[in-house]
Amino acid sequence: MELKRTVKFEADRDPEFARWISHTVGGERIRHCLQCGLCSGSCPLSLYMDYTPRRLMHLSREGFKEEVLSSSSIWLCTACYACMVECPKKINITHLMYALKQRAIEERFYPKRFPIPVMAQQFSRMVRGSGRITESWLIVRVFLRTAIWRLLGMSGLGLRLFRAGRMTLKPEKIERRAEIISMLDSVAATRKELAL
Amino acid sequence: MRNRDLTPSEKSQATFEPRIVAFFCNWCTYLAADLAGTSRMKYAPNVRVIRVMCSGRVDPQFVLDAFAHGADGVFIGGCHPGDCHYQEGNYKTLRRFHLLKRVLQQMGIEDERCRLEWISAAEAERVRSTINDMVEKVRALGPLDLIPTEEKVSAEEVAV
Amino acid sequence: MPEIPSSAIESSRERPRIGVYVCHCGTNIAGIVDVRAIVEFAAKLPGVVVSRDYKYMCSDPGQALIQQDIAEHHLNRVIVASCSPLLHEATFRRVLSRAGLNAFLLQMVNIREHVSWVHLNQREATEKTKDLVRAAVRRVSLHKPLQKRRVSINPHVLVVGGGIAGIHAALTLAEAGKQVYLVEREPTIGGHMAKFDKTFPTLDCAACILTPKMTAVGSHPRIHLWTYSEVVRVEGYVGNYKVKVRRKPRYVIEDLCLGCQECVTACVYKEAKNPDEFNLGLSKRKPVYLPFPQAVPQKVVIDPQTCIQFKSGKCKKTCVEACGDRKAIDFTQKETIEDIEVGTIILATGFKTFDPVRNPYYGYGRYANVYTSLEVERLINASGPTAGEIVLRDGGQPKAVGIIHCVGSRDANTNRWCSKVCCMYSLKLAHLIKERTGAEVYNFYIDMRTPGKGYEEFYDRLLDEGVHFVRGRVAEVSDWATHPSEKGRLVIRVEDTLAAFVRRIPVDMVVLSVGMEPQPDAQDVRRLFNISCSTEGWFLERHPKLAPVSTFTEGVYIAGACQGPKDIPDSVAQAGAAAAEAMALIDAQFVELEPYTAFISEDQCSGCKTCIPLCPYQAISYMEEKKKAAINEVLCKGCGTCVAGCPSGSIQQNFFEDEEIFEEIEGVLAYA
Amino acid sequence: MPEKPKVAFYWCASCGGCEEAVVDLAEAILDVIAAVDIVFWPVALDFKRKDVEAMPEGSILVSFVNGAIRTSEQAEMAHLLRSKSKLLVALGACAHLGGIPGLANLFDRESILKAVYLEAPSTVNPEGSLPTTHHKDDGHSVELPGFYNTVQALNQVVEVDYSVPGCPPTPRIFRTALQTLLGDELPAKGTVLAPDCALCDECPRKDSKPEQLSIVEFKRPQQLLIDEQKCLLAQGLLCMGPATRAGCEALCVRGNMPCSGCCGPTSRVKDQGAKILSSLASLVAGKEAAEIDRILATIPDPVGTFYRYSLPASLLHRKQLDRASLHEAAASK
Amino acid sequence: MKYAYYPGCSLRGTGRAYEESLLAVFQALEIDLQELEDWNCCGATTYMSVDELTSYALAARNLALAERDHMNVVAPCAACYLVLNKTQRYMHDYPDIKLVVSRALAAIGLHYDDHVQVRHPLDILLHEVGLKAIAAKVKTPLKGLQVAPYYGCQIVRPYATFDDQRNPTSMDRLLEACGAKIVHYPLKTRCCGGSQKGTLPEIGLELIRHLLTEAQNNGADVIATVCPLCQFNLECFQKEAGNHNHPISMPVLYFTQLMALALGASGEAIGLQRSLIPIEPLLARKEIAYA
Repeated sequence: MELKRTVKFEADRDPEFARWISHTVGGERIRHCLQCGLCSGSCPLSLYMDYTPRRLMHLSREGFKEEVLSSSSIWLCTACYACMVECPKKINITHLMYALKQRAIEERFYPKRFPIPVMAQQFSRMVRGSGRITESWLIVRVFLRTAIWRLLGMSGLGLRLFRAGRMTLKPEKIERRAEIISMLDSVAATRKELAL
Repeated sequence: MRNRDLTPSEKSQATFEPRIVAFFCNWCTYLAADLAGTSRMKYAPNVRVIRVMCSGRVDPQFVLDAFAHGADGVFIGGCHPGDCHYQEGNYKTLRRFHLLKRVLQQMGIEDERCRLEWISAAEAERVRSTINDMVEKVRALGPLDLIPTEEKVSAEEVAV
Repeated sequence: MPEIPSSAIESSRERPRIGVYVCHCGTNIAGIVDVRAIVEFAAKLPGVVVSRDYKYMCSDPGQALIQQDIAEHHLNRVIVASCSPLLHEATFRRVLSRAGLNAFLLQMVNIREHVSWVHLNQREATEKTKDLVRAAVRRVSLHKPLQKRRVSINPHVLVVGGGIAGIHAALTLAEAGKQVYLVEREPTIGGHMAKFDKTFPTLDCAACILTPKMTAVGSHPRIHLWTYSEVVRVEGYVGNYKVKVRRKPRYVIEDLCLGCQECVTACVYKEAKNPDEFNLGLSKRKPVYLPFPQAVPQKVVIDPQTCIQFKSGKCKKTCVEACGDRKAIDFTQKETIEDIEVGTIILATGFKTFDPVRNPYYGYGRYANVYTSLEVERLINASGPTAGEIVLRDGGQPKAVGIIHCVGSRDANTNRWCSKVCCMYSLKLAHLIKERTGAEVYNFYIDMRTPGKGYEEFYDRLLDEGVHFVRGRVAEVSDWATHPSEKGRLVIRVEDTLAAFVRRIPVDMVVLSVGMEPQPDAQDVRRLFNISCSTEGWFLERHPKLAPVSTFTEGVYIAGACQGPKDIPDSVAQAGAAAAEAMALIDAQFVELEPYTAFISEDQCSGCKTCIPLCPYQAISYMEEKKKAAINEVLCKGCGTCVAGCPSGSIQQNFFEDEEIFEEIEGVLAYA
Repeated sequence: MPEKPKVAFYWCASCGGCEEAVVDLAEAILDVIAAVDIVFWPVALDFKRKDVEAMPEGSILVSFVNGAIRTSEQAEMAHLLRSKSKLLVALGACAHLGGIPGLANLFDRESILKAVYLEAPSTVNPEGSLPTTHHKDDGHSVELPGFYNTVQALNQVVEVDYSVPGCPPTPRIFRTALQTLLGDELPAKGTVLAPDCALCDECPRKDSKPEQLSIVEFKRPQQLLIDEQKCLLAQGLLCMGPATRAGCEALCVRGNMPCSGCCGPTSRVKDQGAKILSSLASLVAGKEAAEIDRILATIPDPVGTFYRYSLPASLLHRKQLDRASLHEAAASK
Repeated sequence: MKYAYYPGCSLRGTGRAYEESLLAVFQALEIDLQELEDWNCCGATTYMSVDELTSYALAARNLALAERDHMNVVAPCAACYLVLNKTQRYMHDYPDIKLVVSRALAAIGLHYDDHVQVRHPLDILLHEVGLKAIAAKVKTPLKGLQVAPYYGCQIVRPYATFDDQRNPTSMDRLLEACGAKIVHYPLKTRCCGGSQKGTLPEIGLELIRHLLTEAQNNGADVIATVCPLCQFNLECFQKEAGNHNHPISMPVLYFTQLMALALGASGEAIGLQRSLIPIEPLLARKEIAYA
C-alpha cells in the first residue's frame, strides 16, 4: 500500500493559475460555478475520469494547478459540449478543457508516448505542411510515435478501407500552401506583440 | 426454543390488543398529537383520545371509570411543569396523579397502566414514542379485565 | 351577554336526532379509514337519524349537505368526523348556526390527525374510528346549547422588544391611531439591527434605514417608549390585560436630559475605561454614556456598577456640575413599577447570537484575531470602534480572512437548526472585507442557502468577486504551523469536500458566522405571557403556516426572531402582520370567547371552599351571606381544574360536563 | 279498618348497628309500629324464611335490608325480599355502599378464610378445617351458605329502590326517610334518602375553614390536640366531609372526630374515594414530585381512608388479585 | 440557391461516400454547390488543443475565401461545421482573437467581415428546400426501413440554431419524408468518442458499443449519421464492439446516402459499395428497389 500525504497547504496553490483560468478565453464565468455537478453528470466520459469536470472547475479556480494539469480528465474530453449547453451558470466548460489541454501540453504535463498530445502535434504539423489532413498518414504518424504495435492491429481495417476507396496514400494538399505559413507566422508575431 | 403449547395467558396475550383511553390537554398534548398526524408519524392504534381543556380537568373518576369500563390503560397528557396554559392546572394533575397511583397500587392495578406525561405542543415524537411504549408495556401485562361485578359474581364459585 | 333563546333550550331537550357526517378529506381519510363502514356503523347507533359521507365535508357543498339535513330531518345534534377540531370546529359550528341550531350541539371527531395520518392498517384505523364516533354520538346527546362570551377589547397595545420587529409593529399601530406601549430592556431601542453595518443583499446602510424609524418611535405622540424597562407581570385575558412594567433607574431624569452629553465629557474619568456594550467590548465607554450616537431616546444612562459615586459615594460629581440647571442627573432614582392596561400584546423579543466559546476548536477567546460576525459588523461600521477600518486586535490588517459558516447551527452538539441568515450575512461580510482590505477571503460553508429575493444573485456576485468558497465544516482553527507559510498565522483545517482533500489555510483573521438562538430568558418570558415554546425555545406560533404570528393565547402575538431565525425583511413582515392581527381585534371592539366556563349550582354547593384556591384567576369567590362558592364567568378561563377538584360534584364545566366526558369514556370502550 | 302496610327488616353482612338505629328511634318507633305491620324482622321477631316465602309477591310494602352481601344466603334473602316487596330499601352504609365489610374486597376469599381459620393467633384448629358448603355428620348432611369472594352492596345484587345512608343512619335520617316513604309522593327511584349536599353544608365548623388552604402535612387524630372549633381539614385531619353526603348533622365532627364518609357521595359523584382524593390532592402544597410524595405519604392508607364505606360500590369494586398468579393457576388446572 | 461547398478533409478520405451522396442529393434537389476555392483544413477540434489562435486563423481563411466569393458555406462535416461557426463567434466575442485573425488574413491579402453563414446540409434541406419539396421528388420510398437517427455532438451542440439541442429532429423529418421509419433512439446526440477510438481505444470502444447496441435494441435496421467521424467510429469497430453472444452487424450510412437512394440515385453513385457493412441485403429484404 502506497501512502501519500494528501493534505494541501496554501503553498500548494498557484494563485497565478487561478487567475489565468478565470481570464483565459472561456474562463470568464468559472468563478460563478456552483459546483452542482451537472457537467459531470452529463459528460459521457466522466465515468473514466480521475477528477470529474465539476471538480476540475473547483480545483482550477482555487489554483491547484498540479492536480488539474496532471488529471486524465482533460485528455478524456471529446469536446462533445454536453456539459456546456446544460451548465446552469453558462460556463464554457468545453473550451476550458481545450485551454487546460494546451496548458498541459505547454508545460509537458502528460506521460511519454501519450497519444493525444502527439496526435494534436502531428495534426498541426500536417496542416502547416499541406494545408489539409490526409487521415491515413496522420494515423500512421501518430502510431509511429506512440504505439507501433497498434498500427499493425489496425492494418486489417486500413486495408479494407483502402479497398473501399476510403483510404488514400496520396497526400491532400492545397494550392497556396505558402499562405498557411504566412498566416501561422503572422499569428505567432501578433501573439508575441500582444503577449497573448 | 422448544415448541410447546401456549398457556391460556400467552394465548390471550398473543391476540390481545390493549385499549388505552387518553386524556389530552387541548393546548399541548392534543396539539402534539395533531402534529404527529400532520407529520405522518405512525404509532400503535390502541389509544382513544378524549380532549380536555387542561389536564387539570381530568377527574380521577375518569381514570377509574375508564378502567371500570374495560380500559387496559389510561394515559394523561399535560403541559410541562410551568407551562400550563392555565398557569397551574398541571400541578393539580400531578398531585392528584400521585395520590391516585397509590390508590391504584393498593387496588392491585399495575403501575404501567396509568401514565401521566408532560408533552408540549411541539413534541409530536413523544406522543408517538409514549403511545408505542405504553401499548407494549400494557400488552405485556395482559388485559385488565375489570368486568362488571354482577357477571363476575355469578361466575364465581361460592364454595370454598 | 346575549341569552340563549328558550326555543333552543327546548329543542335540545327533545329526543336526540343526530346526523353523522364522515369526511373523506380526499384520500387523506378515505385512503386508510373505511368510510362506508363508518357510515353504516354510525347509522345504527342510538339517536342517529342520518349518516353520510362526503369527499370534503368542509367544502361549500359539504356544508350545504349538513344544513339541508338539519332542516329536512329535524336534526338537533351533529357529529362531523373529519380533521382536528382545531381546524374546522369553527366552520361546522357556523353551519349549525346557519341552520338555526345552537353551534354547540356539534361534536367533532378527529379521524385525520389522530387516525388516518398516524395508522397504516385499514382495519385497525376503521375500528378506532368506530369507537371515536360511538363516543361522540353518546356525548353529543348530552350537549346543551351554549353561547359564546363577548368581551370588549381595550384598544391599547403593548409591544415588547424594541428591535426592528418591535419598532415596526409599534409604528404601524401608532400610525393607525392606536396607543402603543413599547417596552425595551436596553437603554435604547434598535436591537441587533442597529449594530449592523450594511444589510444584504442590497448593501443598504443599516443605520440609514433604521434610525429614521427609531426617531419616529421616539417622537410619536401615540407611542409610550419605555426603555431600560421590563414587563414583570401579566394578568387578565384577551382584550383586558393588566401589565406591570418595571422601569429600571437610569439615574438620569429622562424628561430633563437633552442628550447633550456634556456630562459624559465632564465625567471624572477622562478616559473611557469600561467595555462598551454596544460595540461588544471592542471599545470603551465611561460610567455615564449614551449607548451609541443615534440612540433613541437620546438620553444618557449611568452605570452604577462603574460609577464612582455609586461605588464609593465620594465622587466630585463633575457630571452634575456640567448638567447645571437642568438637574437631569439624579443619583437617588429608584426603580418604579408602572401599571398599564392593554387589550393586545405583541412580543418581539428577538434572539441572541450563539456564543462560540461553546465550540472551543474555533479558538474564540483564545486567539485575539478570531471574531464573531457581530463583532465584525461593528468593526466594519463607520461609527464603530475603528471607524470602519478593519484593524485586528493585534493592530495589523488582514491579508487573508476565513469566514466560517454554521457556527452554532446545524450541529447536534449545539443547535440543530439552520439559522437562515448566516449564509447571506457571511457573503455580505466577505464582500465588505474584500472591498475594504483587498484580502483573500475564504468562505467555509456546508451548503449555501440563499433563498430570497436577490439573494442567489448576491451569491453569484460574490462568486464573481473571487471570494473562495470552500465547502466543508471547519474542523479547527489553531496557530500550530506545519509549513513555513503558516508561521504566526491562524491555520484553518478543513476538508474541501468539493476537491476531496483536506486543506490547511493560513489566515490572519477568522470570522465565526454565529447562529441565532432563543433569548436566554425565553422560557421566563413565555411563561409571563402564557404562550408556548418549541423544544428549541422559539416562541410557538398557533399554526406554522396559517397563523404564523398568533399564539395559543388569544390577544398575544409574536413577531421577528423570537419565533425563529429570521432576517430583517421577514421580521418586518411579521411585525406588520402582528400589528394587523392586533388591529383586527381592536377594530372589532369585542372578541368572542369559548363558553367553556365552569359554573356552580348553588343549591348543591356545600360551601367547602376546596375550589377557591384551585383557581389561578381568582374567578371563584365565597359568598359569605349564602355560605356558597360562586364563579365569576368573566374571569373564568375554562380550564376545569375546579370541576375535577370539587369533592361533591357541584361544579360543572360547559361543554365538558362530567356526564359528557363519562359518556365519551364509556363510548370509546363500548366495543364488542 | 284498612290493612296496615306491611314492612320487613332484614340484616345481611352487618354489625347490627342499623338494627340498633331502628330501635334508637325511641318513642318514634311506637308511631312506626302503629303505622305499619312488621311481617319479618329476624333480629327482633320470630319469623322464618318460609313465612316470607309463603307471602304473595309484592305483598310487603317496604323491606329494609341492612348489611352488605357477603354470602350466598344473603343474596338469596335479598332476592326473596325483592320479589315479595313493592319497595326494597338499602338501610345503612353496608347495604348502601358495601360498608366496612366491603373493605374485605382488598383481599380474596382464600386469604380471608386462611387468616381467620388458620393463622389468627387466637385460632386453635389442628385439623385445619375450613368452612364448607356441604357437611355430612352422622348420616345427616347439611347445605351451608357459600362465602363470596367479593362483598357487594345491595344494589349490586338486586334492584334497590332507595337507600338510607349512614353508619348507622341517624334517627333523624331514618325518621325522615320513613316519612318520605310513607308520604304521598315518592322520590325518583334510586334516590338516597338524605340531603344531596356535602356535609360541610351543615358542619358547625364551616366558617372556620380558610378560603386558601394549602396542606403541607396530613395528621391522624391521635397526633394532635384537636381544636374543637376549627375546621378539621384546616388542622390537617383527613375529614371526608366535603365529599360526603350531609344529613347526619356532622355528628362525628361535633364529637371532635373527622368525618369518615359513611353517608357516601352526593348523587353527582360516581366514586366517593376518587373525589375526596382529587380535592385533597389538589390542595396539597408542592410542585415537585418528591415534595408532593412526602406530603401524600402522611396518608398511610388511601383506600382505607377514602373508601372506608364505599369500596364495593366504587368504580373498581375490589382489589385486583395478582393476575399473573391467577393465570398460572388457570394454566396448571 | 448556390453555396460554397466546404468538404473538409474527411470527405476526401474515409468520408468519401458522404461527399458523393451529398452532391447527389443536392443535385436532385437542384441546389448549386460550388467547392470553395483552395479551402484548407479547418483545424478541427484537434488543433484547438495545441494552438487555439492558429486554429481560428486557419478556419477564418476559409470564411474569408467564401466572403470573397460572396457565398454562404455548406459544411457537412460536424467538426468543420463547429469550428467554422465557433471561429465566427469567437472573432465576434473576443477582440484579441479578431485582431490576431485579421492580421493573419491580411498577411495573405484576405479579410473577413462576418458576412458568411456557415450552414449544415440538414439545415438547408429542411429550411431552404422543405419537406414537401423533398417528398415530392422521392422516387424510391424507403418503406419499412427502420432508421436510428444519430446526430452526434457537434452539429447540434453548442451552436446549431436550426434544431433543438437536446432533441434534434431535422434528420428524422427528412428521412421520414423519404418514407423511412424513425425508431426511438435516446442516444441520438450522445458522443461517439471522436478520436478517442484512436487515442484511448478501450474507452472509445465502450462509447461506440453503447450507441450500436441501443440502436439494435430499439429495432433499427440502419443507423443514419451526419458526420464522417461518427460514421467511421460506428461502422468500423462493430466486430470489436460486439461479442460472441451479441454480434453486431448494423449498416451505418450517411443520411444523404439514404436520401439519395430515395431520390433515385444509384447505389454506386452514392458510395454504397464503400460500406464495410453492406446495406444491399437489407434493402433487398425490405424490397427497396433502388437504381
